[in-house]
Amino acid sequence: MRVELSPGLGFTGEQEMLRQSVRAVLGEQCPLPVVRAMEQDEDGFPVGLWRQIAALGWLGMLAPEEYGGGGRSFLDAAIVLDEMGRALFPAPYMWTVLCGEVIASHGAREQRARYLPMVASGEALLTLAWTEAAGVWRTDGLVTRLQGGRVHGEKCFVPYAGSATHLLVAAKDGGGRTVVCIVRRRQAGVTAAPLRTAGWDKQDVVTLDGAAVEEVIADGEAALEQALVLGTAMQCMVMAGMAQRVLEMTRDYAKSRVQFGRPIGNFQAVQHHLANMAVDTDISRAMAYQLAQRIAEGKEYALEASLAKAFVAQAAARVMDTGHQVHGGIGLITDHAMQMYFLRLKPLTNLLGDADFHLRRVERAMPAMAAGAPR
Amino acid sequence: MRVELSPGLGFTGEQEMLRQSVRAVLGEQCPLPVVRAMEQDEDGFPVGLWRQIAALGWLGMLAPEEYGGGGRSFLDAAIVLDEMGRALFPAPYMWTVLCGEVIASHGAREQRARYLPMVASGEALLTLAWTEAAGVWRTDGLVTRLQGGRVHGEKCFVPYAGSATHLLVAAKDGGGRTVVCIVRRRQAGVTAAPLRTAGWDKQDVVTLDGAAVEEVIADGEAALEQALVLGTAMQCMVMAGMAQRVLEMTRDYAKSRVQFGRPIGNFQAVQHHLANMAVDTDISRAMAYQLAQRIAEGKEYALEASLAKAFVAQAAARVMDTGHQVHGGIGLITDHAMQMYFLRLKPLTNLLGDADFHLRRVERAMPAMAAGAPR
Amino acid sequence: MGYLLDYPVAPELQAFQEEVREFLRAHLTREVVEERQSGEWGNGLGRHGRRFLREMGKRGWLGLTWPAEYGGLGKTVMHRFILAEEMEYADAPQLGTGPSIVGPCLMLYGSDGQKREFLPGIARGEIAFALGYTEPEAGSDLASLQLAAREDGDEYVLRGQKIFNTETHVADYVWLAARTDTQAPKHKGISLFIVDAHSRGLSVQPIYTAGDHRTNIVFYDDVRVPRRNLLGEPNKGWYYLATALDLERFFPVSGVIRQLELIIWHAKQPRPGGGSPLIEDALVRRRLAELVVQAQAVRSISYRMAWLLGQGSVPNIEASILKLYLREFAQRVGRAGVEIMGLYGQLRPSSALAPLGGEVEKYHRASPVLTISGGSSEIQRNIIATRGLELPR
Amino acid sequence: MGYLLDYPVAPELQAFQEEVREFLRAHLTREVVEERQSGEWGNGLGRHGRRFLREMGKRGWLGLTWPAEYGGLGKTVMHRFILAEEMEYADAPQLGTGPSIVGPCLMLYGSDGQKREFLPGIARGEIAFALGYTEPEAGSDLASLQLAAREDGDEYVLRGQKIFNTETHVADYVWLAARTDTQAPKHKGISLFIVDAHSRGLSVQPIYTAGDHRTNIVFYDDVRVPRRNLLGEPNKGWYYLATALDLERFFPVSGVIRQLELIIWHAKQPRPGGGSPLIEDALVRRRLAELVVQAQAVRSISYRMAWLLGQGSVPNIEASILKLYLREFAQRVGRAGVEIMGLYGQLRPSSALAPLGGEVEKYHRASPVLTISGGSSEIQRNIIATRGLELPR
Repeated sequence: MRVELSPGLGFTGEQEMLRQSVRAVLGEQCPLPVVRAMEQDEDGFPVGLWRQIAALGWLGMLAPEEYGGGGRSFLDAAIVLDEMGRALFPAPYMWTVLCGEVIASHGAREQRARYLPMVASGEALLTLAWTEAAGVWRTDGLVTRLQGGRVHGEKCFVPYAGSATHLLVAAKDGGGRTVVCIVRRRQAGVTAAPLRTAGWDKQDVVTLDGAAVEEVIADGEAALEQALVLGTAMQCMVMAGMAQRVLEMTRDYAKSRVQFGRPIGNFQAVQHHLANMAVDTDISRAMAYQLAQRIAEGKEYALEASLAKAFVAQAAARVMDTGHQVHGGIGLITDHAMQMYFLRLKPLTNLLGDADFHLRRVERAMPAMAAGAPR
Repeated sequence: MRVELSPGLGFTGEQEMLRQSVRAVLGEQCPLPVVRAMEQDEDGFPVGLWRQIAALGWLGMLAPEEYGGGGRSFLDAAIVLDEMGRALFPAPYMWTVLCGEVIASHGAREQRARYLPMVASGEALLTLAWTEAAGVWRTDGLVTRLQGGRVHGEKCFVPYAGSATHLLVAAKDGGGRTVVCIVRRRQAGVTAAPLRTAGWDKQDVVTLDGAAVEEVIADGEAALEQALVLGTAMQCMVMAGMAQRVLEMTRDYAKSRVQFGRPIGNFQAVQHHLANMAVDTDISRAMAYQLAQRIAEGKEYALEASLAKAFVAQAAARVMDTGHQVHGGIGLITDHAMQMYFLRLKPLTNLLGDADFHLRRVERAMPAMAAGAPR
Repeated sequence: MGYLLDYPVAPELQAFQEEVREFLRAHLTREVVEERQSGEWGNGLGRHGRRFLREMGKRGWLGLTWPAEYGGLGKTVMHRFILAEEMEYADAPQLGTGPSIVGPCLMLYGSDGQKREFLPGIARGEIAFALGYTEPEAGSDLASLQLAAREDGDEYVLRGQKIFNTETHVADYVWLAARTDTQAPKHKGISLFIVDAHSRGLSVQPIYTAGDHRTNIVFYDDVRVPRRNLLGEPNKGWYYLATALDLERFFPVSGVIRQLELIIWHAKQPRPGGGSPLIEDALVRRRLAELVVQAQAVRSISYRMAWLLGQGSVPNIEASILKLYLREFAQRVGRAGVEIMGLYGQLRPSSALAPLGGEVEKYHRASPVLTISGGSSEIQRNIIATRGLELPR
Repeated sequence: MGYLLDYPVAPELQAFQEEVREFLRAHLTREVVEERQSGEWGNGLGRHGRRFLREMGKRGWLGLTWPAEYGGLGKTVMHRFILAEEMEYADAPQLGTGPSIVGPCLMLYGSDGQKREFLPGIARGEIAFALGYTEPEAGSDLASLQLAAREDGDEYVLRGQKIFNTETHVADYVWLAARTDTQAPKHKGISLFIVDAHSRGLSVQPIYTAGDHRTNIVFYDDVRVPRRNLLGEPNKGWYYLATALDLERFFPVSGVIRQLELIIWHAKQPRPGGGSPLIEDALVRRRLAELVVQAQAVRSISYRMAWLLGQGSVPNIEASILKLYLREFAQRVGRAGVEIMGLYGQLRPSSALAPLGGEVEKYHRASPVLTISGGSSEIQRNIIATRGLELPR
């Protein structure tokens, strides 16, 4: 079958094996009923499986070997994220690896040495506490303050704050400079109140009431910009994986569901719905993987990340809508996979900037495009 | 056949007869080859037919009886415009009647007495010279000046200026007030240079180099606002008629064109294309006619005109696009009716404000909508 | 009703419109609305909803257009249109299956006994019906339903399964479509029955759908129905249900317009964290303006429907156009609402931070159902193309 | 190339890219571009266009990927991709039917005589072919073509009519599909011929299409073709043309990207009458930003095609996806261009006031053809659904 097309780059044999391994592990350990159960779970993620993926090296994949990591290509992480999107893996994998990368890039040597091995071993669950009541991914207007080694403020929409061990907190220091404070989650000055989101994913309001700061990343601007663009690229992979799964699921349903005496996949209207889903999915995958390759090659990719997110977020939403339309009534039952994919897309499209946000970034880059006059 | 649905209001027997009469006259005297021939015609419109429609009372339809008019409902004019859209009638009917209405509403008594009988008799062809180089339908920023009974300036995108007998020129007077000057077209100070438009409709750049002014409508703001909103409503009727004809034409083609061994109208993709065209056309007609009825009832309709234009202009464009898609190659030949309707929609969507312009008017009205808090 | 875009109301109907509004202010209590919004009791068959419907019944509004002999008021279609729009706008319980489907059907095809037994109770709001059409294998292709009704003396014995029968757990009776002839072509073997919802052998399994609405899988395990509860002649059920559908085609549009009003209201408020109102953003403003245009479009074809019904027409193509456009429009409204709210747009009604109490989030979450149930968008397009434009099937 | 969004070019190919650009600067004169844009001479078979193509032939670029024995350079697919993108971006004449279709087909299925007779001439740009496929009754359903080729001794006699055969009036030969077996199933009775465009009995009637492109109705009135001009075996034409199509799937995307660049450039300029640049309008800016995103999308799948071809794959589903998305994208670009220009967007190239010399107006005017010719959007969706997703036909 040709449902999954090449994104236009080559994978090594090792990478193909990695994909198979991730798909097998998640398929076995984390079928959709587990995902559903995690919605109301106290830990909020499958703890045993977390240890297992740490042991498999997925958590430390990107970190340098000197800190217990695998030092592998970003394309490897992209494959893992793609598969996690496909499986709706309900755990802060993306956030932990993302925060690890931020520490790796912008943390001091001792900060890297302190946290990266904990990330790789699965001991640390990191998350990003950036947005506040205004709900924007910007550093101007941050209210949270770092004063005397303690941090004060309220953070909204913090993913997995309930289960995280450490928060990377965007704050302003006494001089008004943006910093990222690394804060241990379990301490007196930190409380997390869960938000009830459409996707039943884990997001919290985190109150920092003089919480002790373990470490400070001084160049907060650069660190947060990296978190934004790298996280955006990671989200694109996850969303592409989700879209791919929904396409396959819908295709299979259309082949088996009989109405008016034939499989609905035989009706041209349904065929064209599915063709449109295939186009959106395929382009999303191609853009996400080509972006991942660009990152792996060490090239500049901030604009490309915004271009990809603006496309993929909107395309994946169309895939969900059309998938629903083809499934009809059955897809609307809350336990049906369609519902789960549909709702779990929302945190991905929303966190780290929605399509509107990234289009604004594209707009800011536009004056430099088409700089020359026509012939 | 059910292609043409009721717009949700009742027509009198007289109005039904009017529609049949307009359809018959235009069908006989103005088939598409005549429309096509007019593109390169020196007069720019079928002069004989113009006299005939004057004799039939269509030109004076709306004017009060004391000025030689018919004093009929706006709904009657709406029917004529609908049918003219359907036939692509290539003459300044809409502009002449519109300018007549502006004079009827805002002209002094002697101005009404001077021009309205000429409109009704077909002697006068009026048009609106409003926009200038900036290409906007606003009165701030008008450069054209009325000084000592003469007018100076340059007007762009003036419909049918080549064949008009009189221009209604938007200008500022010495005191900076907006006025509308009635200017005889054939005089030394007026030159018209045709623009080459996609629709091969007639639009000109008019240079007013101290042209003598016959009459001045003092309240230019009100007169131009009426020209805008009433003209917009008239355009909606014309566009609805065009869309209706393209829907019927495309339906007929889909029933007769055979590919892959069956009429293409048997393919669900084509059926759904046509269903979408039918929805757009039907709603356009319903909105346009309900707006016409509102006008006929003497109610306020400025916002409704903008709502209708924003919808109809976009819907009719979709109808043209989809009509092209169903027709395939044959519709792309420049002499084919599809091409003519497709291209002639442009002046209608553009003149007197495009969808963007009317959406801005809707936006300005929005603060007053949903004024109250939710329960 | 309605700050946004009023529908035209003839002068002689304004008093009735005001009467309806008055009634809603008095009887549409918070309990009624909350019960309905909870999604647990169908469209209004909880304790409070039923009381509300009985109040309507007292005024004769459940049989507003019915002749007096059946407990109706004999009012015009335009009255009915106004009632429907006002109730929908206020988020009141819907009239439901009894007044909308069962009543009109019984008046046309019911026996005298059935009319006597059910019509007055329906008109008073004392007897509530659930719809029993859809089956797991018969969704869009309703005519392929399989639930068997086997004759056995003076009774029929029902065996099979229904799904998405939303109110069966709270209704008094089910208006059931079943197969009485398994040999005939599929449209010709269907009959309609009135089934006591508390019959022995009838069991209900809850399922929840997008928007947290409860609906049911219903099992019929040798449920016995007396022959007198068969509507008209056996095997003519398809014809009956099609005509009934054509009779009462009210698709009020004021519910989605209310959502749009809520969103516009929200967009005018200051934002959390002190930002300027959303409506000052040119892109938000334009998106909302486009929706206002579409609201006007939907108003036009909704008003047209009422006008045609008032003329005595059976506007089925027009109904398909309205359903198709209205429902896709409603999806666009829901999507726009949650998208312009950004991160806040994902918060459920149970979240204290949710804008507008999470109503728009829920509306959006539930909106995929719109273009699926009651004839999917694809089915509507098929109807428009083949019945409306007469394209070859 | 390309201020907007560059495609990735491997280091070893940069010299070639630069060479192509150099060539275009030197040889793509105003006369060549204007001749091509006039639409009178097909895609580049006027006097200037032919000279330009011969210059390309001198460099071996018309047979860039062909083996040396056929006059080719044996370069990689990525070279071919770069050449196609650069030429399209510069609005140069297209390589045309000879190098893209006839050449590859002859190499696979042609006789030694045919190869000798035509390949070197094609590679040198001395022999130009027109495509002769479409007929009035065979558009999307090409296999139902009817133009008859009757055997008569050592010749075939052609009788029938073609339409939309764009370059027949300026080409040297026609690459013609004709029916050689009227009894066989429709795909199995077609053969391909090389027909001298100046044959007796072949006559051409011009028609003009959207965008003022000249194309032709071509009448074959007992045109005689020697048997040696039949490709391969008789009645296998459908197979030949399908494989040839799979071999050279280059759909350069830089033409539409150039349009988008023009529009963005225009949006940055001061407006007539002294208004601020269009791009300062938030709505215009957003609309263009959305198109930039789509341009990046189209780049991704275009690059992917080249990459797959370079791997030796035959990416036909991927080609359908690219065609479908690219062409609908191009329509959006054209529409956005004329719409943001407002009243000025309707001015034709012949109008002195037309922004960008009317190029965008013409692009938009011609754009309906995009989703129709060469396999309509509907056909592409059918292919994706049935061949790609294996849905039941």
